[in-house]
Amino acid sequence: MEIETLLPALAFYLFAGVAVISALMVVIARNPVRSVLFLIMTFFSAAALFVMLGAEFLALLLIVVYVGAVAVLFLFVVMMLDVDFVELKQGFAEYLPLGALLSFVLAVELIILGATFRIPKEFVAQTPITADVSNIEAFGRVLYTDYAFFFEAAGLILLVAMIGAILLTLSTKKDVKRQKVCEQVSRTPKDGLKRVDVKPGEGI
Amino acid sequence: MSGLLLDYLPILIFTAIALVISFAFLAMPLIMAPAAPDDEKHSTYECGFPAFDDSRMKFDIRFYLVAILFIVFDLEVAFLFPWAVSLGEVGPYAFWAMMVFLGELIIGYIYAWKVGALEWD
Amino acid sequence: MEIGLAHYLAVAAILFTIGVFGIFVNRKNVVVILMSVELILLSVNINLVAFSAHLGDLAGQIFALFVLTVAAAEAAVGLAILVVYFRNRGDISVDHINLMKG
Amino acid sequence: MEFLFDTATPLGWFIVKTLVILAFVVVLLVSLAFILLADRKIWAAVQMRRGPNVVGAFGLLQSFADFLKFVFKEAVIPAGVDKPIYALAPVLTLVMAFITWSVIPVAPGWVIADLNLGILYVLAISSLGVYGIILGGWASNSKYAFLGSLRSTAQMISYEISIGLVLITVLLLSGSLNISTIVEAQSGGFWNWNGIALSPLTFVMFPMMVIFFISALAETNRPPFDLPEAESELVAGYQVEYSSTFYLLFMIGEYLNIVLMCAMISLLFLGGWHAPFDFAPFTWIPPVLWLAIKICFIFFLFSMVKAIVPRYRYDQLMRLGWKIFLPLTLLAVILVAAWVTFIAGGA
Amino acid sequence: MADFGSNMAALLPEIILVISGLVLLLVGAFAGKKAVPAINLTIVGILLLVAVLVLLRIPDAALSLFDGALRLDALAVFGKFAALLASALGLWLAYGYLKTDKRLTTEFGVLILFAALGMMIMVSATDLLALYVGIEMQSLALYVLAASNRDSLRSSESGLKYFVLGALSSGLLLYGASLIYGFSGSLRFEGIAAAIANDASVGLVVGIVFLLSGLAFKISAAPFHMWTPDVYEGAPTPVTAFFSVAPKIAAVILIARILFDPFLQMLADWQQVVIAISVLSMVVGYLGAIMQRNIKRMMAYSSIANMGYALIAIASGTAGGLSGLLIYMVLYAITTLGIFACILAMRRAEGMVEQMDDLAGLSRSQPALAIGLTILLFSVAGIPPIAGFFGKYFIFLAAMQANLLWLAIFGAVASVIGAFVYIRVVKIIWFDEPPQQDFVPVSRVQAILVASSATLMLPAAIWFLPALYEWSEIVALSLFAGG
Repeated sequence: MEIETLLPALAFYLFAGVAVISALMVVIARNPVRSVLFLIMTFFSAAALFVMLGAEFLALLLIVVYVGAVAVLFLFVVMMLDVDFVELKQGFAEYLPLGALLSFVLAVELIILGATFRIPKEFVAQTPITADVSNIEAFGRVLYTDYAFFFEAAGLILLVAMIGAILLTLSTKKDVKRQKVCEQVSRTPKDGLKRVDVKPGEGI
Repeated sequence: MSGLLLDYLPILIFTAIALVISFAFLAMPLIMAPAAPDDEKHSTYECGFPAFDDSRMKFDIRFYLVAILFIVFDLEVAFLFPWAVSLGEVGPYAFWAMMVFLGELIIGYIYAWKVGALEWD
Repeated sequence: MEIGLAHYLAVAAILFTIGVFGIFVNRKNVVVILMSVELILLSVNINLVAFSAHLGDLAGQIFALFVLTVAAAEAAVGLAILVVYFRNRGDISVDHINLMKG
Repeated sequence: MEFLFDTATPLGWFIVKTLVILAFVVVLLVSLAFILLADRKIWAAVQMRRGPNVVGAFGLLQSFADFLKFVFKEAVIPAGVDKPIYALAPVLTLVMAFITWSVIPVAPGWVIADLNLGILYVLAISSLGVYGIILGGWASNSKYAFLGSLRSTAQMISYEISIGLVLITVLLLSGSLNISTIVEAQSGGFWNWNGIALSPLTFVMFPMMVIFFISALAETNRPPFDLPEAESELVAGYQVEYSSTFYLLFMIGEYLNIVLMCAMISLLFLGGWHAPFDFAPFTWIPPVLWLAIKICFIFFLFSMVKAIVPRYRYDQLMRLGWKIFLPLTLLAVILVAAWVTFIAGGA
Repeated sequence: MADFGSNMAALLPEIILVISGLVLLLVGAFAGKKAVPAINLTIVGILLLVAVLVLLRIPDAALSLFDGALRLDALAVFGKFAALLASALGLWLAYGYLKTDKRLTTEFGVLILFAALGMMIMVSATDLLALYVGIEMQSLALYVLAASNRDSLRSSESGLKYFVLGALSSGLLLYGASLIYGFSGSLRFEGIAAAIANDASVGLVVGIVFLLSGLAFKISAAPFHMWTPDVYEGAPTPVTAFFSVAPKIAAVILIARILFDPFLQMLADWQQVVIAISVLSMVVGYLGAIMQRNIKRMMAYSSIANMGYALIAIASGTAGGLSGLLIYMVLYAITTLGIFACILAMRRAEGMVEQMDDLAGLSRSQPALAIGLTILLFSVAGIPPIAGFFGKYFIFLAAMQANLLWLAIFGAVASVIGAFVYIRVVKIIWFDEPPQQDFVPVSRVQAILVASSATLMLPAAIWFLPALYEWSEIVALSLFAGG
């Protein structure tokens, strides 16, 4: 009972198991909302696996970006649809056996492939991981210098995504009266108030 | 690796404890409290008249737009974290690299503002 | 029971397969298809991180970082398209299409 | 017997950790009871009422009485709800609220999990708070609940960006994501505290502290940003269908988050457990008390805002988040970064 | 960072593209509706200008940027030029078309501009990360473009389908990339090449196969062609014209680069896969095309078949194959653009003509257009002496030199059968009974495009083939000298 070996093993099997099972539930759950929840569980356990691999920053990033942002959008979408979930599952059963068989074969092959791994001969790390700097600092040291090009390109991709999303989903309503703060603030008694001399007996 | 794992293990324990506590709370009234169900009590809240239709209706498309813009800016923030901690070592080059990156997104932001994607009505 | 690279690759492989499987069997439900794609990308990230940890080379993790962010942007655009499509037609099943043959 | 508590052995380590966490949870919950009371008392005082004053001296035991009341109420689960998710939502809220605390140091070394990415962890977990709300709203199968949860989700994610950017400014100054390190960097008197330091940077950091405070209000659905549960329009928003301890979990979670935000402000901007002057008699007060004092002060501000400021309209709320806070915080990030690179860094 | 300046200098075209894109986006946002046509024309101008700029700065020696992330060699120059030109013409076509029914937006042009930028990265990528970034930048813009007509169900549906396919293909591609990275230990092509030279482990084979299938999706080759016809049919026609040319050039060059540069040593491993895909594409493409009554769907299937021919060239794995591929892609691009210009030009009073049978009587009301379309269709069909024939000829030649005689023969036979598809359309145009109402006159843009592309196909204009041939030789050798 040596914790240095037992603990990682236990943790790995726990999280790997959760990841695989909930991933399976994602694709076979009847109700899309459940699917999203299982997807979130998968992300969590994957994050745990990242931690065990020493990729602390990516683990938290996975939670921030995917669980915190993308999955919310997924929830929005599936909550919007009010479809009959059973009807969505039509054809599920008929594809199931073949799909399961093929997937099983594919999975086995890929697993065997993974077992054949050996470190390539005369391998030199492009950006070696050093023990003295923390994970996130290691990122910071190379990401904005050696990988600056990709970094800027990623920025452009985000920009394209923003443009696209706005182009697709933006619909400005015409007949809404929006609050114009600066007008409200800049308004003075002079242009708000009008003094009229009302003669008795006659209105304005 | 195990060291990192040990850092996070207490969180796992904490989660377990928190789960136990919350489920204990949920269980309490089911055990101790009286249960006298009736239709009125179990009908969902509506002021006066019963609900016309299923409450899970379509909702304003702007909610999606907000969520999508949030994703974009969240990613921007994500890229800022390693930069913030390592700016001391890497210095001006990284600073300017980030300024270009932010510039791209600020232009996107101005565009979004201008076309009215940030309006809520 | 030492946990090595092969274990992580196996998890990634299974997730990848589940993703493909999900796309194959859920042809009617686009949202689930998109989630399956997310699963595939997740498996890619596990692969990359596992390799990078095993090789002691950060490049893999940086690749994973870019995959994470770019794929998130991609998902955002995809869901935007999905929302537009959904607003044009009543629900989100793919081969409900009478206009075009799939 | 004592081998059970020998942290060298895995078992002992586990037991000790568990006991520590349990103690922490108990302390947290008990102090929460009194904070709740304080909230109501302050609110009442502003409105010239007495507030709760029956149960125990000055109503000190009010919260405990309320707790019993919750426990002995019937748990009404409306027909047509999605039961598992309906039950999951409050649990999720509470669990998330709890485990965020595990990286918050209350005194030097007094922290459950001393992550070196603490801040990012807080950001990550607190961003999951939306799930409790949106799931609760959806599962309740009620228009009010659903609308409330949607609003609250949109509101929380809008303000999360500015919170993240404010955090970045703090990171730029401290160069670390470990909260203890950030606090230690502010030692030696209040003129070193990030929020009110004696340096030109304060002209940036003090506004950042204010923005963080306001965003925290929005993030925790506190008044004046309590649209999700706006009594007058949405009855109780996503909580409308919840009763008994199901509701209680939501409430505890909400208040845990509020106090957490107070703690974050004190730790990041107000020097955490450091005394304003690092000499006697101030140093006689133990660090943990200093932190508690600061937290209470911030919470006092929270309640005053609740009592004084009228509720925002939704479009105003969104404008504040997207059109004012976002650009301001972004500008602040650039300024602080420039300072760090070219002036402090001396590059 | 020492080579920062030189990198920037070498990336000048890209930088110009980015800056003008950002500026024009803001201009469009501020200037509002009235400036939209001007902005789009400006973007066309900029794309052409940058294309020329790329051509002017052919490096005498291939230089690698960002320590091996990008490579600026003759192939990259060729690809960038072709992609930019195709994007410019595509946008010009769209401009002429969308302006008439008021659906033109600033974003449209800007997105095409960024898609072009993504293609420029793709064709010069020598790093798995650069490859992915380029592909995503291009695809993201294309998804939006496909759905850009957001009030039309067909458009948004085709956008959705295109997205699902694209996302899936990215997934496969990335899985392959991750395997390649792990088993070779490097993201850079030269690193991968070195690893293969040391020992070509099975992991690399599986990796390249996944990568290939991902890329096959991008060029919509069978069996990864599902929904391509729907996307072609549903997307706004000018967008379809753009889809069927520029992205395919970029993707094909990308495939050529990755297969010929690091993975040439594993020719035996991937050749079979490529051959299988190409044969299947030709079969599926032509069989599908015969079934169709809708022109856009027919063009979709025909493009699938054409990609089959491109893959023959790649399968040969020789410099000759590469040069044949380049010639073929150029001719394919010109022809396809011309044909889509025709499709756009053929509108009756009540709107677009998309069904073949409606083409009847084109020869009477619009003889010039009919002639142009006929020439172009003959060219796709590969009927000598029209230029399209030579494109296929060089490919078959390369295949034979690579001892793939049977593949060459198969291709030839397939194209003979496939010719029927196009000839049927020609028959409808010339010999079928015209309906009552006539076609509306052709707009200037379309007229120019049709005329120029058709004349380029004519035997009279064959003069440009030798030049093209020499150029392609140089390009091909540049890669093989480097790789």
